[in-house]
Amino acid sequence: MPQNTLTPDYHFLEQVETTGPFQASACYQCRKCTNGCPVTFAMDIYPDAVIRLVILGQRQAVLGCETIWVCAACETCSTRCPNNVKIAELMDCLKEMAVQAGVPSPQPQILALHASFLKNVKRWGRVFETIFLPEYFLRSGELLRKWQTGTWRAEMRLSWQMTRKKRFPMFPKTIKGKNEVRKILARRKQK
Amino acid sequence: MMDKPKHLSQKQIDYCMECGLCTGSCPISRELSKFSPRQMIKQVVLDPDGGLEKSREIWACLSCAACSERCPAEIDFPEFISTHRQEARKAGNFPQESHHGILQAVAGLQTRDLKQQRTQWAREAGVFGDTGEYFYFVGCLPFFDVTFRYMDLSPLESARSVLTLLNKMGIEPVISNHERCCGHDALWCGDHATFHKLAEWNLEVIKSSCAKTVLFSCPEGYVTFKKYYPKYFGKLPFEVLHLTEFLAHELSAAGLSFQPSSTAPITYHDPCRLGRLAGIYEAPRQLLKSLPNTDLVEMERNRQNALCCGTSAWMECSSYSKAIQMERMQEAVQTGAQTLITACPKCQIHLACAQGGADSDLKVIDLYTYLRQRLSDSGANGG
Amino acid sequence: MTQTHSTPQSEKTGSITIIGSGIAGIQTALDIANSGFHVDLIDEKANVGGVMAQLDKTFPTNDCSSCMLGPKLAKLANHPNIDILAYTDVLGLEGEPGRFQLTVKKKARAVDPKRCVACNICAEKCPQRVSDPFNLNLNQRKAIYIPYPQAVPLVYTIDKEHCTYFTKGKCRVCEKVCKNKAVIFDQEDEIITLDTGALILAGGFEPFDARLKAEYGYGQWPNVITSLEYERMLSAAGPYQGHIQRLSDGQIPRRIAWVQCVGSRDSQIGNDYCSAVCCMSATKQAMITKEHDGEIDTSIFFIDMRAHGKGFDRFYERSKSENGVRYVRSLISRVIPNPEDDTLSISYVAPGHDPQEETVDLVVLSVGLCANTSSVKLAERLGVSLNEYGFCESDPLDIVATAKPGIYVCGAAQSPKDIPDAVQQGSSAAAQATALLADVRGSNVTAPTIHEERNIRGEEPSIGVFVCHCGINIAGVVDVEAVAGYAGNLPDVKYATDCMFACATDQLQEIKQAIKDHALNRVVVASCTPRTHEPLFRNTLREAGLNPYLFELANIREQDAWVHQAEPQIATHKAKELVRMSVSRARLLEPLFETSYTVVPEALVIGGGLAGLSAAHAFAEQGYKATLVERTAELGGNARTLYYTEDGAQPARYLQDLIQKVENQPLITVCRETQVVSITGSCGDFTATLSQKGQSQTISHGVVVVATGGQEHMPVEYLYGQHPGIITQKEFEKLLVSAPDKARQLKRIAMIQCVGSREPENLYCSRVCCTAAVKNSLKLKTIQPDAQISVLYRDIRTFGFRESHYSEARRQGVRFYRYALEQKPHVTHQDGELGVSVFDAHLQATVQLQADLVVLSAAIRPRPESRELAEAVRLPLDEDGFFMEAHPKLRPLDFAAPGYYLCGLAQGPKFASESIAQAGGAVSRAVTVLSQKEIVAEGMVSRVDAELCRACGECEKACCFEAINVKQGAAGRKQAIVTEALCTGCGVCNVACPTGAASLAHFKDEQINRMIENHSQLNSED
Amino acid sequence: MKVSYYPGCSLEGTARDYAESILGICASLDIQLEEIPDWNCCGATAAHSIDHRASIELAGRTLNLATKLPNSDMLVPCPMCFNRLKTAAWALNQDFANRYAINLQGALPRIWDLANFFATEEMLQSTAKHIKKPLEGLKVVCYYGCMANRPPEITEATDFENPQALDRIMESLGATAIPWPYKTDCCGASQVLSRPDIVSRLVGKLYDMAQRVGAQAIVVSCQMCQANLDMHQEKIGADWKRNFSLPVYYFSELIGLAHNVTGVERWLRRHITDPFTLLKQLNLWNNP
Amino acid sequence: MNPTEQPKILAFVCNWCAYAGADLAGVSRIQYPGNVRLIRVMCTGRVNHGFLLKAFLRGADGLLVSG
Repeated sequence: MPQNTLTPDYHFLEQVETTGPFQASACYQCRKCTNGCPVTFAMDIYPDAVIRLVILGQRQAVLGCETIWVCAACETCSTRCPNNVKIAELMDCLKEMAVQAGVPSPQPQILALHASFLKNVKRWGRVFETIFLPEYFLRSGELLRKWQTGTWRAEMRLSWQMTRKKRFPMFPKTIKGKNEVRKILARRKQK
Repeated sequence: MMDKPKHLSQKQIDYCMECGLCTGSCPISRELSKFSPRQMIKQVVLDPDGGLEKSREIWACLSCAACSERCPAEIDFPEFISTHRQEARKAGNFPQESHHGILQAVAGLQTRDLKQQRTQWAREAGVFGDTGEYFYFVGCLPFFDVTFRYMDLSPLESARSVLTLLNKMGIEPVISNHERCCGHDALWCGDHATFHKLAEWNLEVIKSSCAKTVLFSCPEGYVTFKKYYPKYFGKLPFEVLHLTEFLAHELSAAGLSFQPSSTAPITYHDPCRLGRLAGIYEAPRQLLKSLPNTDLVEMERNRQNALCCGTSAWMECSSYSKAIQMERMQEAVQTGAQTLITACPKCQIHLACAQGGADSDLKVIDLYTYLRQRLSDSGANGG
Repeated sequence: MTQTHSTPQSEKTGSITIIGSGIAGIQTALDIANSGFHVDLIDEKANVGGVMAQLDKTFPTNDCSSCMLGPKLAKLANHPNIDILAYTDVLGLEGEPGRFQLTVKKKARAVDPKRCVACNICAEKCPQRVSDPFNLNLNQRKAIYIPYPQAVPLVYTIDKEHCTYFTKGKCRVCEKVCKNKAVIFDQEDEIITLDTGALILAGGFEPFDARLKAEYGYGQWPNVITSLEYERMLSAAGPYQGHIQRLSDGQIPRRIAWVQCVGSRDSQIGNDYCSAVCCMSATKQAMITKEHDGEIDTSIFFIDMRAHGKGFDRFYERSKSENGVRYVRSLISRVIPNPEDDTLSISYVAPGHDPQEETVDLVVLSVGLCANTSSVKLAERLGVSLNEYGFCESDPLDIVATAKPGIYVCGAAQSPKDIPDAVQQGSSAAAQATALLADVRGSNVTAPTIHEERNIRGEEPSIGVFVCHCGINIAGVVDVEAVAGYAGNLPDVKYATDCMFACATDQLQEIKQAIKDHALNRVVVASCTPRTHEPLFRNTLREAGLNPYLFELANIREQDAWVHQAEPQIATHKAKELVRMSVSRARLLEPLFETSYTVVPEALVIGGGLAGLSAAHAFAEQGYKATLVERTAELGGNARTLYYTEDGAQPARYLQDLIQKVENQPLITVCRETQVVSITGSCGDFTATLSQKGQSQTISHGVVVVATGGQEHMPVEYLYGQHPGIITQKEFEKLLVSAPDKARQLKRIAMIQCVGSREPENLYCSRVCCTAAVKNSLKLKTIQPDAQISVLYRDIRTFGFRESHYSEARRQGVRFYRYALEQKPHVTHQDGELGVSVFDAHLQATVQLQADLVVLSAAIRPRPESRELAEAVRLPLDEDGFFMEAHPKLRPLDFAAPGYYLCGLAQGPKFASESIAQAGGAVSRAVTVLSQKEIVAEGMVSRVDAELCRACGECEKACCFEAINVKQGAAGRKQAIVTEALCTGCGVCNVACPTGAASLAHFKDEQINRMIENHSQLNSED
Repeated sequence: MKVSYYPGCSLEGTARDYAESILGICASLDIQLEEIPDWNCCGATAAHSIDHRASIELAGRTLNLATKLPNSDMLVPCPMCFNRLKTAAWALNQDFANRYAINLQGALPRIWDLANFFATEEMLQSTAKHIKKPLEGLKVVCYYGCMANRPPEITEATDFENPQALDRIMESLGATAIPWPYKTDCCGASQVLSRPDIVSRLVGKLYDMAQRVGAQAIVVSCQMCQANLDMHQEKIGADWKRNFSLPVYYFSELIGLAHNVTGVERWLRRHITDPFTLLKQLNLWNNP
Repeated sequence: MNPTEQPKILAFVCNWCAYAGADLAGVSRIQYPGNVRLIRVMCTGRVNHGFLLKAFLRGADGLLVSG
């Protein structure tokens, strides 16, 4: 929560809304979004405050916060908002803005997960979990972390079970239109 | 002429000469022309069943005895009225009770075995006992104190003063929580049943206190004990004294000293019960005069001729009552006195009530309170 | 009359139909019926009363709702000029304003209303239990029913959907047990056509269906209930006798949470309006809960506290400080049940705190007010347009007028509103409808029949006693014959008998006969409660030529048979005693005569602002002369600078038209630069002394309307007056209208709300400022779309449909910052630059704003002249200096003193449209007086015995109504004199009087004493 | 009956059990599934999180392929895919559709979330007809998750706070569906790889409530939910210091079980949390 | 007072509230002991001390003024 005096910027919201409509300005601060959010415990700024900070144009604060990354996209907030503020969608928009602006994510592994996934889709047109999962663990440093914390054993055991139960296919399915897919995904500005 | 009713004595009607002195003396008749003692007697003489019992006027009499005081035939008109009121009540004719009959009801309740809080005031005001030579009969002051609080009056102040004076004189009187209303009002309201019950209680209470002398500050209690208790119960086993008599006799010996008063003159109002009904006129005057530097002036009508305070027995208070009270107050003002002293709590209440509507600076004060207020602090402490 | 009517006078109908019989409809009906018109009051339901009958208490006085409604219902039921058409549907409307024909269907109740005496035996015996909609299905009633005991009309109805005879062709028990043969199974619907001059829609509202907000689990988890259900729960007459309990297990809840805005302020479900009453209603419920049981924790979860009505903020503050109600500014997202104990978990984040989880025993959903489905259908059929939410659309300034001439609307059918607003509007609609028909006033009313009265003076009491069986209601418990026999031996009783139904028409005839046959001069009926049946029996006496006050009821049903059902001996003994008490009192009853005064059919209106002008104009429209007194040289008051409203109306322009109409109206005398010096006399016959530029004159008038107005508070804070860029909201409005070019230059505006409102020294909400800020923001946005507008507020109180303007302002980018009273904003001024810093209570951070203009929403204050008038005329003011109405809930337009009415800002802050409606309403109330040739004072008034009166003045001190004063009397001396027109018969003077001179007729000391003496057998020997 | 079918990537991989059970029951109910030719990944969380345009266009491409099939209904077993396809269908019909480099090229079939498809009155009746072994005694809670319901203007769900589709299916199979408050609470699937701590908390809460209301198993219609609830149950149990032992069945598997479709054992064997013991206890599983 | 009897209660009640409340008790069939007698007044402001004292004098054991 920002402690210092803040000076509102009345233009940031307009910028945000260009990919909307999120109707953030309609917010009357009832906090229903926050009160229904299942992951507030992992957030640094509660959803209602994110909206408020967007309204007040506090760009730095919202693009750099954990909240937008730990949001589970469960859409409970958007669904129950009495003002139809598209809160979950706004979170996505802020993530995308943060990535594009090069604001480092305080949850880099989450960004890495998304990036790995899209890379995988780009390669085959569909996700091939057999490759995507280990690739993510490597790229994100999660594997290293799991090694360091010792949780890798359980993870390995689960992977082995999955493999044994034939839930990891051997070969990817490539689609014919993968170039179309690549084109769609190519536009994303790479960090 | 028809036979007179059995319950009426010769003295009550037969000697009437129809001279009209009674009606001419009557303060009520002057305000309420249809009220005439003379005609009431005549009516009974002519037609004993003529409906006097059912008339409203039966209740209008103040029983102030201004009439009988002057009656050449010595007819006791108050007694006449009292007798007829008993009949009226039997006939279903009731008086207009003032203050919603609270005080009659209080008296009625005292005929029962009940818990009272009669002595609480006394515990704060002085020293008293359960047994002893002197019994101070307080009367209804504790009830008046509650009832007339709305008038900013505290009739109990009188009792407190009495106790202070007695204590200073070295007397620790009996004040009993079991005391009852003396029955005066019940008697004058024609309610003899209640009167009898109350009197029986009181006689029992006094007997158990071993008192030899019963002192009264209230003239009604005094006259009821002095005159009416013996009438119905025979000779009483104790002496009945009014405090004015007692104080007039004992005060100087007690060595109390009083402050000189301010120079303003005072005047004294004779209560009917103390004056005309009991014959005590001089004792209170003597007391007042014994105070240093006191200018006691008399109203035009004083002693036997004193004007009544306007109501009696908490009934039939009316515009006539008020007119009488205003007249009396006016008389007091005309003396140039600034203080009117009464020796009766009811006179005090009635005159104070009337004064609520008047524009005079006259102060109505009770005799005992006046005495206490003038006590020197340095005065001898009898205790 | 200056109005020209399209129809010839003779063709108009002096009758008005009201559709909907909630409190708004009832008030409208009474006003109209009391001003010389016939009323048909229609309701689709079987009985009248609406939602108010279901409420337990009402805010902000916490008065018992049914206690307040009861007397109104009684008046309604006994009114000679009101036909109650309950259980009736409207089919169609033809004709034109002034002479409509309304076709209605009187649905068959299967009970003959003329025969039903509401003895309840049918319901007792009916085997079919049905969940009871009056109690929101929390309990059951029978298939033949009345919804609640005080129902009007007091007639049973068969619920054909559930009755086993109607559904399965079997049973007929009710028919069998009905001793009066009132059940008629083949009764048919009746279609009738009513001639009516005007129509008033008062269909009320429907509570929001909480199932639509499924996240709260209503209908799914037993301990989630709606506010209306909770209201029934609190009610002593409700399904749980007022015991607060969990529905799952009947246990007393320890913690209760209210969730606000369920179905209100919610675009998600299309209700983008505020229901206007729920904040106060929840506050009230929490307070009452605390009063029931102080151990219960009460928490209200809300968004903005909408305490915008008179006395509401004090009520809200009191609930916090005195009752310990907790308020949490956080809207609960969902309710989670705990399966082990049916408790409910809720989680929330309060400003500046971490997420909290709480477990409560009961969740009360404050459901919003929605358009009544059947009203919507009706409006469509009548061609009345509806707004997007289904409420009747009405003129933005003239809120009781629909677009269709001759059809008016009032109450919650127009918009969600609380009871006083509904009552005011009901009166206002009455004023407009009756103005339309003013020239046929009195053409369609029933004149009361006059019966010659026997003089009983000098007669000994001769009493007749009638002891009622009430079917088996009384006779099932009490030995009625024994009671009648006992009564026959009581003193002065000349005739005593028992009867099956004392109130049945044939029995009433027998009572009349007995009065004649036995030369009775007093009548005692031992049956049910006088509250419902005394008028009926009194009327019987009247018809038999006896003064109606010679009647006495002994209540041996409600207060005996029904409460001692298992103890017939005790009940019989008690019945005897009750009869003895009544007989003893009856012996002393005296005939009472009502006195009457001639009414001066003119009005005095004090104050020439919008309210006063509207009132004067409305009087003229009703055909009455009015004197309009204005202190200043110019008419118009505050409305002169009210250029536009949020919904596009233009009060200032409306005002100019109104002034013109008033000035051209021959029935109105306008006195400018005039003050009222004094008013003497009483209702119907006043004399006012006016002073015009030092010249004094007196006028006679029958009624007074006080409309002295209010004024904008001059701020003393936020550097007001120290910088040209700091102005008030009114000044800003003027700027927007008069200098739009200048306004266009304004890029950064900061508005500060509650300047001078809602502070300890002025603890009231000025009601209009939030809407004004929103309205002016939107206006500026149209002039300058790039303007950055910041509104600093404490609670946004755009109640009702005004909420949609608040939403619009947010959507248009107006920024709203909430501040707390403890952390008010600071306005700074440096080098010509204005700055505002505010601690944003939501973010818990300080926000620094720059401003080209700072706009202060200054409070509405009463005019100082109100105080002067109050002192001169002796009218009461409230703590804030506004005039105090007779009762904030049901008599918002009346003063306690009869003949005085109030409207406009003098009564409290309000919108222009509300002032106009109130003025109309005040006139409607006043016309109930003016339309009578004479005023009949109630016979049950205080009388003074001149002989006993010693003019002490205790009575005068005690009287709340200034009905008794010490004056020079006829006997030439001072005495207390009663102004009978003002006397309400409360008897306080009687108590205050030391001598017994003042006594209340019919409740004299001796009459009551006699009952006391006879209250128990013990005393008969005395 | 022939319908278009969009299986989605995970049904080709980790959710083979779900995929096979769908094929199994559709065959038994005579529903022909026509797979959309050359469909691509919907973009899932990753795309909508950091590449909004791609998220619409990826799904848009598949939608355009779907328009080419003649079927009026399209079944989407994966709620994530369902949600993304519905979102794209919505967005590409808005007035800002020109933001995207793709246009809808024909009339779309009705996009069905699988559970809702099987809960129509018609399907319930048809399902009931094929019951060989009613699931009597089985007490379950139905867990719907987020994506098939929210946001309702996209999913067009009406009972999104208290969905009934799975409950109805379960009741029609003879099982008892216990009402509970967490039907649509998030299990955190999108964070399972990146923030397993969050998932442990969210899923643990679901197990806890399921047991408190007396359920023996959880029924799902989402392979992400299934994986999330099934795969980590032991670990989450350790976090919560509880032994949950709640089998997590696909509704399709239970239909298959009640219909006695061959292959049920094969599907169930792919679960991590033991699905058999409970069924054996209830005499619903006789196979060795 | 006879100890075997129940105390006699006399109540002075306001027509508009407490009397209505007593009616409601009847309508709701709430059973209570039969030792209460009600005296209806239009307002409890009508009740003076005299009534109360007289009620005691006339054998009441308890009084209730409700309004």
